[in-house]
Amino acid sequence: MGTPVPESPVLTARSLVKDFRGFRAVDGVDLDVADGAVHALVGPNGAGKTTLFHLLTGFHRPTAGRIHVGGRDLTGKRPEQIARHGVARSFQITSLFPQMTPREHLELALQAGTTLGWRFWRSDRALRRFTDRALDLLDQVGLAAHADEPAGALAYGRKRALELALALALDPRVLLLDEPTAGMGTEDIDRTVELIRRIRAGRTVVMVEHNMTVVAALADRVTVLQAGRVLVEGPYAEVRRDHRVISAYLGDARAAH
Amino acid sequence: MLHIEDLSAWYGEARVLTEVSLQVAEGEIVTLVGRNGAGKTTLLRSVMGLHTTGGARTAGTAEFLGADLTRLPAHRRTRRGLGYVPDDRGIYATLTVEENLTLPPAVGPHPWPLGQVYETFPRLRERRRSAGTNLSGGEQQMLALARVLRMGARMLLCDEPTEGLSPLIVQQIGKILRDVKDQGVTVLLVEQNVHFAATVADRHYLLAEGRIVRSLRGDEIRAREHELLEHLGI
Amino acid sequence: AGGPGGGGGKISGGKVVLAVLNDQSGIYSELSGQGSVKAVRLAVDDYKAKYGSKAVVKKIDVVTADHQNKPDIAHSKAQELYDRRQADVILDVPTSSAALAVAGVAKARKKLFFDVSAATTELEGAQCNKYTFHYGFNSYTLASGTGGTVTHDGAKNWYIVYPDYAFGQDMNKSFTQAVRSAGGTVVKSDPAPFPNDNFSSFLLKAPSLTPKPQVLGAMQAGGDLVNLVKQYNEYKLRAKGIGLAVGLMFLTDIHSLGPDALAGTKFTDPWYWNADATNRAWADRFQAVAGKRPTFANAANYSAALQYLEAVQRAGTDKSGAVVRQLEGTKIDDAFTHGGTIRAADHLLTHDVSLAQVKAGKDVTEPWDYEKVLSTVPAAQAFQPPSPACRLG
Amino acid sequence: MILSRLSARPVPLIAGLLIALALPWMIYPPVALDIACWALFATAVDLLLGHTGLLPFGHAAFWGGSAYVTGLIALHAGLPFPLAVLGGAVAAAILAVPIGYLSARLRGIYFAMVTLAFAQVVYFVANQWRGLTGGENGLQGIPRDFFGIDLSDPFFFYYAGLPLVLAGLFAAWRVVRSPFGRVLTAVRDNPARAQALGYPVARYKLLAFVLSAGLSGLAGGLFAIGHGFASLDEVYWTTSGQVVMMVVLGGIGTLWGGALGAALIVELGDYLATAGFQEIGLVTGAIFVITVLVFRRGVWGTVHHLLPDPTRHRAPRRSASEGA
Amino acid sequence: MLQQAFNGLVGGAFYALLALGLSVIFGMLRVVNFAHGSFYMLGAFGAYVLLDSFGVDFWIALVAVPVVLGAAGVLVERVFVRRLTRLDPLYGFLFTFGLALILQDAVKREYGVQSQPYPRPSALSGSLDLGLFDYPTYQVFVLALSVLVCAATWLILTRTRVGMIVRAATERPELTRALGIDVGRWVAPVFGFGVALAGLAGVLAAPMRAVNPLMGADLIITVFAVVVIGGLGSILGSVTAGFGIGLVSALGNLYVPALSQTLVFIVMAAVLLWRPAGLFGREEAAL
Ligand SMILES: Nc1ncnc2c1ncn2[C@@H]1O[C@H](COP(=O)(O)OP(=O)(O)OP(=O)(O)O)[C@@H](O)[C@H]1O
Ligand SMILES: Nc1ncnc2c1ncn2[C@@H]1O[C@H](COP(=O)(O)OP(=O)(O)OP(=O)(O)O)[C@@H](O)[C@H]1O
Ligand SMILES: [Mg+2]
Ligand SMILES: [Mg+2]
Repeated sequence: MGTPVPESPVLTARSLVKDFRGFRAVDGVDLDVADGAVHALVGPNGAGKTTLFHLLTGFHRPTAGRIHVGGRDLTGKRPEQIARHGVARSFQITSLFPQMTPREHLELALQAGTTLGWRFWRSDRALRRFTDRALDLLDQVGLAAHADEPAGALAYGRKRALELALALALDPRVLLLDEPTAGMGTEDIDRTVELIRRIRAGRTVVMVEHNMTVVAALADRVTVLQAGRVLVEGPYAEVRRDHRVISAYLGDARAAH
Repeated sequence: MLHIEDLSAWYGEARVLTEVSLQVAEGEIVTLVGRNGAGKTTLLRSVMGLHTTGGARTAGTAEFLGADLTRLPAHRRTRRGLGYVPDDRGIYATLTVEENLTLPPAVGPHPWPLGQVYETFPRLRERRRSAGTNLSGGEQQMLALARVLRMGARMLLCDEPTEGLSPLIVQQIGKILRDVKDQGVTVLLVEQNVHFAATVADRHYLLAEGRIVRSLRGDEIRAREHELLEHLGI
Repeated sequence: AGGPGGGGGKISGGKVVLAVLNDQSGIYSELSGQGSVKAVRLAVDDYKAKYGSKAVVKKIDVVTADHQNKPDIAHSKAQELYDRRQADVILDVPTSSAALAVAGVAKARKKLFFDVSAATTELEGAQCNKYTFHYGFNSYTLASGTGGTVTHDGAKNWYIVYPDYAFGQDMNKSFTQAVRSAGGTVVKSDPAPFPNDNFSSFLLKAPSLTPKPQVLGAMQAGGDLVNLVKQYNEYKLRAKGIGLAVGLMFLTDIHSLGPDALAGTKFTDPWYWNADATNRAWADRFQAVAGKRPTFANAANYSAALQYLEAVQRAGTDKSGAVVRQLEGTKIDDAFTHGGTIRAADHLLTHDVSLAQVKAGKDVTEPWDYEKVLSTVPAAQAFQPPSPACRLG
Repeated sequence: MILSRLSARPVPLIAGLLIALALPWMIYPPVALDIACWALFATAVDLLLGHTGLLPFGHAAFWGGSAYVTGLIALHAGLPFPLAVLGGAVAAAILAVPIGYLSARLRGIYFAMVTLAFAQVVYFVANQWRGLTGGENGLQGIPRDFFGIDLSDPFFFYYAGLPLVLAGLFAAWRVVRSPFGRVLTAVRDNPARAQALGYPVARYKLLAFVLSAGLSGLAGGLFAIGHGFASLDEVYWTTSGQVVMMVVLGGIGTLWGGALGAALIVELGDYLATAGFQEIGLVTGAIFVITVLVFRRGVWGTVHHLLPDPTRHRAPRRSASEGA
Repeated sequence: MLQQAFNGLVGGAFYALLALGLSVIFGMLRVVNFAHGSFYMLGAFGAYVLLDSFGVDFWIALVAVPVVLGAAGVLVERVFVRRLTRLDPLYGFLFTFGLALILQDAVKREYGVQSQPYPRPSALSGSLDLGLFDYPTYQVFVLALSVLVCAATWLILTRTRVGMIVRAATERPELTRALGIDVGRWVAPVFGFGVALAGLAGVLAAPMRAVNPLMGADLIITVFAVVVIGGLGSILGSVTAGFGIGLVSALGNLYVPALSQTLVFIVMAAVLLWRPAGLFGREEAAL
């Protein structure tokens, strides 16, 4: 694609392909995400954004192509191995442990970086070493007051916040967010944008988002996918004027968010 | 056409709707706006006769085309011409896309033929042999809407049909809703996207904490956006 | 259950407890089961009637338990019968694995055990012990009775199909030996899975073997046997000149398959109710209490219980050692056996058995009258000589 | 630390210990030993069913496999019985590695059916390998060596075996309340999420499977010593079904519920058999069906639910599966 | 050899009929019916009791018994299974496990475990010349009938709306009602139909196999392996795997008798490693 490769890509994908029983959902995608950038992934429904996320995080195995993070080849690695290499993700559909409290969620996430999880002979009090950090993270996303309620009982917006906190707890170099504002009201959206702004410091964020206001507010670069291929890549201001993007995705800008 | 009087709904002890009354006239598009947890979904489910299981109950009346719905089971309500698009899209994993479309019976005077559905949503034609839930989030949303259109329902109850859809498709859905309206279909729409609501709807009800707090005409919503946002906000 | 009892003086706990441990719900429940419990009660009545006030034992209880043909259940039930229910002797115990398990308990508890309906020769072989008696038949009996006699009578070529587990392998070995020593050959012997409901592979193969077998020797029991025979008939092997001899078959099997399915089949029966007048007289008594004709197991249990009580009477006590001494070498004459002997060397009851043939349905003149006794197999031929492996401790 | 944690709930703990100690005074000692063995077995199964979200329908392979190995060790090596039992438990754990490797990647009903099938393979092997296992005759006459002390009386043997059972139960409790146990809960409730956090879900399931198999082996080995006997029944699928019934009856995910379920079913079976009622399946089946239909929390879970307990959410029930 | 293969197909006919019923029920209700073997056993006993106590012959039993069992299945679904549909499918499995225990022991209590006799219907008692070899008429009949039944079932479930509706009703009962379909009308009949298939297999087995309360218990485990191989819930898969496994075990019986019983499980393990959803199964959604 005509766009120049950013200077120090932390995450690169080369010619990624994913087939589902003869259906090609991702079709030769090249992606370079610059270190420290917020990179938005947009595109029509079914363009392959979520599938690309699944590939990058190991939930699907690519049919072809390679994935590198920080110079390491992570192609074909399992999700947990990728997570350990500093790639964390949130889910498009909220995905939590309904019976655990937010504090327990974070303790679990923090523990993931250690071998403590295998110590079946230790008391679970050993997890207390993570409590301070957990509460700290909850505070960051505004959940401090709800640290000990079962997650299943949290309101939707708070669940999304917890999703974010979980991803943060892994202290990832690269954070992948799948539609972080889907299903949120205006005010929650604003709050989430604020939150992402705060947490982007020191890390790279890749997000799928249909809400152009959010993209405009956050993204340094935008990649537009269509039918499994990269249509356009560039800064938001450029991309939104691209006639191909307008006809394939944005349409008549009046109705856009 | 739809006439709701003093509708209240509970989840166990928790009352989530309090004496809601509203009317939708034939051929109208009415939106229901309100922030997360206001009770929008519950209202639609109550009208569909789905707010019945596991401690859920309702009080009050709902009339559709002059007939009392209160005692009818869900499938009989549908047969009278109500079409429902649930907030979780309700796509069947065990059915293919095409089966998802052909499953429900026709319930109204103008069911869409399959060809028209595929013309309007070419994506669905391409994916018609896949399992329903293998579709992308947005494609599932289309499928859910296409399904009730195929039934030819006289009135659509749509719960956030634009969530997760690309701007282009959102516009397309707006157009579809206006088109079906021209064919005489009535729509009750739950929507968080105020801009979208403004472009399609004739009237709006603002729901907050289980009560109707405002009723606005179509264009008023933009003019009074600030005031509204306050309601939606806090 | 130690210490001097009340009325009996030398009788532990003041009473003798006979325990029938057998299958009361499984495949052998018809063969023995509750019927044998009733038979044992008949023995108690006979003992009381015979000795009256001179009886050493005044009070006799008959208790019973179900071992479901499972060795582990048999094991714990045996313990329970000896310990908790103060049994002095355990009777019956079909199924070899269960019988061996109970023999182990009998040895440990130093209490008597009469096994009636298990076929294993281990009971009087390597696993024999001072307190265990084998009473009825064993796989050797079946082999020399059926295998030996049938071969002798002219059917020289055998095709054996046996269930692939210890009993079946044991039977295969004994039959092969018996057929050989009677001058026949085993053309082939095939293990079949156990349990199994499809024998068609074997049945189809039979006519094409060379030399063509004249007899199909089926070592299956219970449900497997029923399946095999049904399929044997379906493939019309009898019409193709292949007769059927069954290793282990009981009156109840004939009853459940119907005599026509089995007509002409030869097998060994340790005792048949309608073989002679003595047997028939006892069978009538049994029918009066049980409502049906007795199997060999019913009669053998009767006999074992009776002989045990007689031995207690002679010993004047129910102390195990003394009773065993009375039993060893005893000659027996009762409804079950005429002139049988309990061998002192290995505690095996040796007696004459019959080679029987299943009657065709039209020849069955009264209920349960399914067998025609072809010949008597004398005790010396029906039972193996004492095994050197047996050391009664 | 462990002790202080245990003593956080001293009353039930002491009550449980007292019951365990008093059991052979109250009921026929061999039955008491059966209860103890099955209780440990059920607890081990609950480790998977209740705490990892896997329904194992083939645990007879481990219980019975260990019974055989224990029996062989005791018969041929002449070791004191606790060592033989430990040997059996280790063997069961080793056997669980390939089986777990193949089945832990599956979920839900598939896992249940596949473990059932593998257990059948173990059953057939035990049946065929007669030279070692004695085929359907079983392993007879397994001794109870214990440094020359005579333990032939089941009453005394109960007390000799009890420490093994208690150690096993403690181990199960330890596993559930460990950092590892936390991960298992996460794996149970949302495996995809756990994976995204960096946990290798399949390997966690595998370790849980192996631990559960090892504890089942401990129980099965002791059972074999207790009966002096190991038979094909121990590896038969009905045994797998029986232990699952105990767990469900006692309460899935309650840890101690399984022990209660075991006690109820063993004692009921003994009672019915003594009363001459043979079709035990009729009664246990009915009780089980009622439990599944109307009180899925099981006995322990129901009692627990009625008594308020501040630490409740620590031992979550499968409400994930009870919800819509 | 050819004859052996034929033989395997006859054995496979039973696997196929049972696997088909199991799959229909699983496909539609997500319940793995552990009691399926018991219904098979009840089918055989039904035929036996009809003949023994009422003198009703095979041909009538062949129709009457499946119908009665199907009705019983409808009842079981209405009264019990329905309560479990919203829960984890494991509860359905557990429930039917308990049911199997009850049915098996109830029959045991009534009739004992002794095998009961059942004669072949006289019209089918001869043997047929199949050109290459003679074969018992009854076996040919069993094979033909089961192929017919399997084909008919497949057609009904894939070529009509019935299959679709019931799958939908099973997955999302509430929504399906909201789409105008009366769910209650469909689910129970399907369960009943699956049970009727088991009953039919049972009646067919009566003249060929030992009729006793335990006849279903061991068979069902093998049938489980068959459906796993074919793909749980896949109609085509279970029928194909049924006949296939019949063949494999007939030949296994012949060449490697020591392995013959483990063979089906070994095949199953291999298939699972290669295709976890079975040969014809649809992958359940990955996430
Ligand atoms: N497991 C699967 N099997 C078959 N097809 C699939 C599968 N997962 C996704 N697809 C198909 O791949 C295409 C891309 O899907 P994906 O979920 O990546 O889209 P998306 O860009 O995230 O869309 P949306 O914005 O609507 O969420 C879609 O057409 C979808 O139907
Ligand atoms: N199953 C349930 N049990 C108990 N409370 C519930 C349940 N479902 C919803 N509620 C509560 O009922 C209230 C109304 O919920 P409802 O889903 O109708 O809101 P909504 O307006 O549709 O919100 P959203 O915009 O998030 O979809 C909320 O407070 C919610 O927490
Ligand atoms: Mg997506
Ligand atoms: Mg809603």
